Amino acid sequence: MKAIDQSHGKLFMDPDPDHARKFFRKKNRKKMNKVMDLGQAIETFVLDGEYLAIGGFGSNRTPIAACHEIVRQGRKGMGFLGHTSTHDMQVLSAGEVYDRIDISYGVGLEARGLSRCSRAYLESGKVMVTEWTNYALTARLKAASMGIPFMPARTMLGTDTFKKSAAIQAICPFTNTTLALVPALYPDVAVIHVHEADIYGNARFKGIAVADIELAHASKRLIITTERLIRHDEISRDPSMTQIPFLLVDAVCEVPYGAYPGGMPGEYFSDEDHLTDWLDAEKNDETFNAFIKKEIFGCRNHEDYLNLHGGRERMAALRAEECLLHKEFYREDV
Amino acid sequence: MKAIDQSHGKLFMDPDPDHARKFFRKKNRKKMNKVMDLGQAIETFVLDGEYLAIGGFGSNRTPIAACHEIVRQGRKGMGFLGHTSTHDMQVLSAGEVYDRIDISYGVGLEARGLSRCSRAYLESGKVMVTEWTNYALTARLKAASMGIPFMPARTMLGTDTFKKSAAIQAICPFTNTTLALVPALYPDVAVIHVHEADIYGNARFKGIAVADIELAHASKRLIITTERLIRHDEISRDPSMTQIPFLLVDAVCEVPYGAYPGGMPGEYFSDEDHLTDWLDAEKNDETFNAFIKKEIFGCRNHEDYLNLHGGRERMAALRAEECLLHKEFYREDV
Amino acid sequence: MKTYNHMEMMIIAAARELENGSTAAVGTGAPCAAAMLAQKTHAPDLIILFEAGGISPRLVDMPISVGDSRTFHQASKAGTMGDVMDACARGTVDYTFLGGAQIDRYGNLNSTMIGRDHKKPKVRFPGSGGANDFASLCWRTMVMTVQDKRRFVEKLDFITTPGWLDGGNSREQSGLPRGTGPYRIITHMAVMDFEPVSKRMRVISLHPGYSFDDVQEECGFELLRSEIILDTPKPGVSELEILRKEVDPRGYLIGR
Amino acid sequence: MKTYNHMEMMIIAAARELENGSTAAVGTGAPCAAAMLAQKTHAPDLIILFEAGGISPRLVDMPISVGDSRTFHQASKAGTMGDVMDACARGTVDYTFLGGAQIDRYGNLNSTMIGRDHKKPKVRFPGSGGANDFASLCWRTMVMTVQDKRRFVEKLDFITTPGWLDGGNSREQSGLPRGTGPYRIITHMAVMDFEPVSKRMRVISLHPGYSFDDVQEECGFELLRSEIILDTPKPGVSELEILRKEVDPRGYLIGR
Repeated sequence: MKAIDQSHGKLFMDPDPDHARKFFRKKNRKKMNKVMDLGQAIETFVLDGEYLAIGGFGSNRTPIAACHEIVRQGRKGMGFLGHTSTHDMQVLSAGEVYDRIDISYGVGLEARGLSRCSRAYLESGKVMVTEWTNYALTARLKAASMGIPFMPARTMLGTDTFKKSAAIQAICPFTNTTLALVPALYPDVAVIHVHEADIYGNARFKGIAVADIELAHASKRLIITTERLIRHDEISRDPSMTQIPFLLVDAVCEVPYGAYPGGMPGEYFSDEDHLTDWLDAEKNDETFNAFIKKEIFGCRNHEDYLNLHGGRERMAALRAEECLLHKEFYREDV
Repeated sequence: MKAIDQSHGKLFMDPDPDHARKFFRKKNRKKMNKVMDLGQAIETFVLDGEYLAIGGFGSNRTPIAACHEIVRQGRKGMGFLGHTSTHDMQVLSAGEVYDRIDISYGVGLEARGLSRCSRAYLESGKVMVTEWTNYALTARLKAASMGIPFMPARTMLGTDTFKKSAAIQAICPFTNTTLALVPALYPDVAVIHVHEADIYGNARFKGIAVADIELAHASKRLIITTERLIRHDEISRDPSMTQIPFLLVDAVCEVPYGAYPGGMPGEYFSDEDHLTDWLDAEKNDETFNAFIKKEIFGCRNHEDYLNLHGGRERMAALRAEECLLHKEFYREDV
Repeated sequence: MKTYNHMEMMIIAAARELENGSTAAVGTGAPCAAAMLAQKTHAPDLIILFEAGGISPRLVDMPISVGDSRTFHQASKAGTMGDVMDACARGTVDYTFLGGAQIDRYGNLNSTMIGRDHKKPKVRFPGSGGANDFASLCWRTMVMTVQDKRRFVEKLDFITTPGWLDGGNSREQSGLPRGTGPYRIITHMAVMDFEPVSKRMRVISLHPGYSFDDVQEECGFELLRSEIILDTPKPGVSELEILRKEVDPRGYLIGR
Repeated sequence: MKTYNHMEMMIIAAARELENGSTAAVGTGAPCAAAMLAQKTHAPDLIILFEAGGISPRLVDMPISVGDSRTFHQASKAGTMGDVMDACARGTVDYTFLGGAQIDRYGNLNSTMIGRDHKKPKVRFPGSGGANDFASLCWRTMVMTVQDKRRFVEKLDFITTPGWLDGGNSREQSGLPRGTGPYRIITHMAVMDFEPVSKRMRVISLHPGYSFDDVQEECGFELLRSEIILDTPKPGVSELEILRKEVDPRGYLIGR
């Protein structure tokens, strides 16, 4: 397979499946109790200089509690997977946690506007940026999850997105189709937030999966944060429902409202007022520093953060907002 | 991408994604009532000379009722996907429905023994055979489902299985890994048996998925046979449970016990006595002809066939067998 | 005096382009509003897909994210990003609706950056997201954007998302799936398509109150004229009513 | 007189090779029995995978198919064939257990056909199924088969599943994942491994009552001898009891 066109973006991670296999051979796959405190999980498995990926999509089912903890613990020099990363990227940019990024979508908070902080950080020249598309990044994770060095795709062709990626163009030997080959991506560590997990790490969630199943399989280490722990026999009673099996998981942390101020399907809607506060605070550096000091460094943990924003009462309101939207879940006659 | 080693097996189906796209562009994707009689579905969508794939795995969740109907209607000259095909292949071989096969596992009925009929048919020289592995066929379907012309794999290398396949060996331009590239496979038609489907074709099943999700996406036409129809609002109430969305589906046929004499997870176990009858009947050509005449051609439909084998009473016993195995589904104290 | 605003005109013109029974991959904002309006008017069987995994939802409320709960509310399937992108790649998605910071005469889009140096951009935008994928893989790409010469530029600072690339048959030669490409550009002034051979943007319909010159004035490159330039029918009473009362009752987009 | 039969010896010898806490991809029949026995004796934390999608089931009864309900009974996940094969490809599966109609000195297996002409074989067997995949992708391949010179042959009619291919470093050169390959061959007479440089099969342990010559007699190629050939400990009372009462109480395999 000969490259007919080469891109110029930096390839941050080694796509060689034999190198990854060496790691996975030694990885502990025991069905053991992996429950720990979020602080401990981040301390143990999220390391300076390594490559981090965050599950969910934008502000949906995104482990924001873990992002705060990563900033709070002062991680630096990480690689980051900006695979439609919105508020999570905003938090990690505030902490200047990463200095290189594979990006498909970042900076923005979708319909809410742009994060001045994320934007300024990428404009500063402090961050090495390699461009991709949402599908290209999904395909890179899929290749890793399948233990192959690349995935062929029909996207990015002809654009500057391709030129600033680390993909290779090649011709299909069966059909002569021109393809973009995207290299496998094995993140060092990923954090994924779910609805339910047992103590071993068997995890399941409701609603769209985005690329979290691929991510769970591709990542060398995996932290699961979960709205609630459930008994293992709940899992084993209906194993068709398990999306992430325990073999992949290194830590299980019970973090209720772990996606707040983002939303969790069927549980609670995003706190749009507080997300607006974030965007507003960024308009002025001084304000924003004070804001981060209060919101992240001023909190010992996610519970503190929730209490800072109305605690149980506010959460109840967000639950109602989500559930009223989904009133058909509860009433048959609509 | 240059082929460094070429196999000698015949490639039966065009892997070109642009040709497949032309078909899919015109395919009717409307959310309309697709319920029809199984006979009508087979007549409309399973055509002489085309390429057929059957869902499930071996004798599990396999649309045997549809296989009988295909034989009963006298389909000939088809291509067939022998992707761990056991009793379904036995039925289709009895009807000499296919004359070319992509095979990973066939002929055998796993621990039950070998089908003399399937075996003799492949030994007769009447069938063109291309070899693959289970994973290679899954990967071929996955490539088609992703609209790419091939999938890289690290299997089949160095063996006669590769030589008699239609794969190509090539070198990865990122890592220099030697890969087997397996071409996309778009079957003309597939039949998949599920637990529940609505009238539009939104379908879901319990237990292992084997390669049915890839198959559903890769196939140009798709017939769903279902243990029971459910209301659409059952689907839309929890869309996380849908495995096959209506867009892919051409026909929905309600066929209770549609996998019989195979099994259906959580519903009924396989009828091992009757499967043994099949294997025994094959030992003598004359006996087998009479057997097929009675079992397939003597029945107007699957209900006749079920009645021939004990009807409701026998089905109740098979339900009990399956459910006693899974008694933990019903009792918490085990 | 006009009884509707720019955004309303744009959303209504866009909605009209969507055929009943077709499939459309959309994002949040105006494209989503157009799809919702189409569903509630002439295209009740329009099938909507969201890139994060929502397949054929019932849209009761405008999503704020292409992955929020509304994007798979009473859907047929809450799937994966791969599911939706694969559907586009297999050729089963007819339309996509995109936006962008800059657009050129061939319908190429920039949503990545302003400036010369990718390492240190003057302005950084979000990047492709799924836009490049959709425009590569769906059959017909439609773009909704305000007619503004700072957006319609001679040369993009960065080609994030492919249109007809360098025009002519350059798109097909690039390896992008055959038969795909930009189809309509919908602004608050006009509807444009692309001349079949050169693939240059051309005006095919003018919205009430705008002339070709008005459009050209707000375009940084030379526009072609279709042989016959139609008058866009002005927003109907019921289109406006449904848009205001059912699609965007809180006025997030149409600002009422 | 022996108080156990061939199949029992084979299953027990195989079970002993499985480390606690490791992962094993198995099929039906003897390999599955060995895995179940290991779980019930020294390896309670052995994680079993079935190629049709069953991940870490609790095996209460012997499956008759690698896809029947028993293969995902109280499992951690009832997944897809892709899930299981991907796990092997990523390097997370330690062991696999295979069988075959023929085996050669390098541990290559034939389960496809007997004869010269692939177009018209003398005898057609099922083919690879997942065997080639498992032997390609899992770290250590183990084979269980009766010691029989019609099975242990000089040259296979068809290489379905890779062992050490032509010996030496030919396997690694083929592109198969580094560090993988045949590990143990377990028959009713002996346990064999492969000499590290030539990759030829060699006897490392003899079951009670058999000599090296007995094994060589039932082998169509020349076997190597390990420097020290161990005596396989004879089946323990509790191994036999668990095998007979809990693993295969109906005697499907052990025929009691």
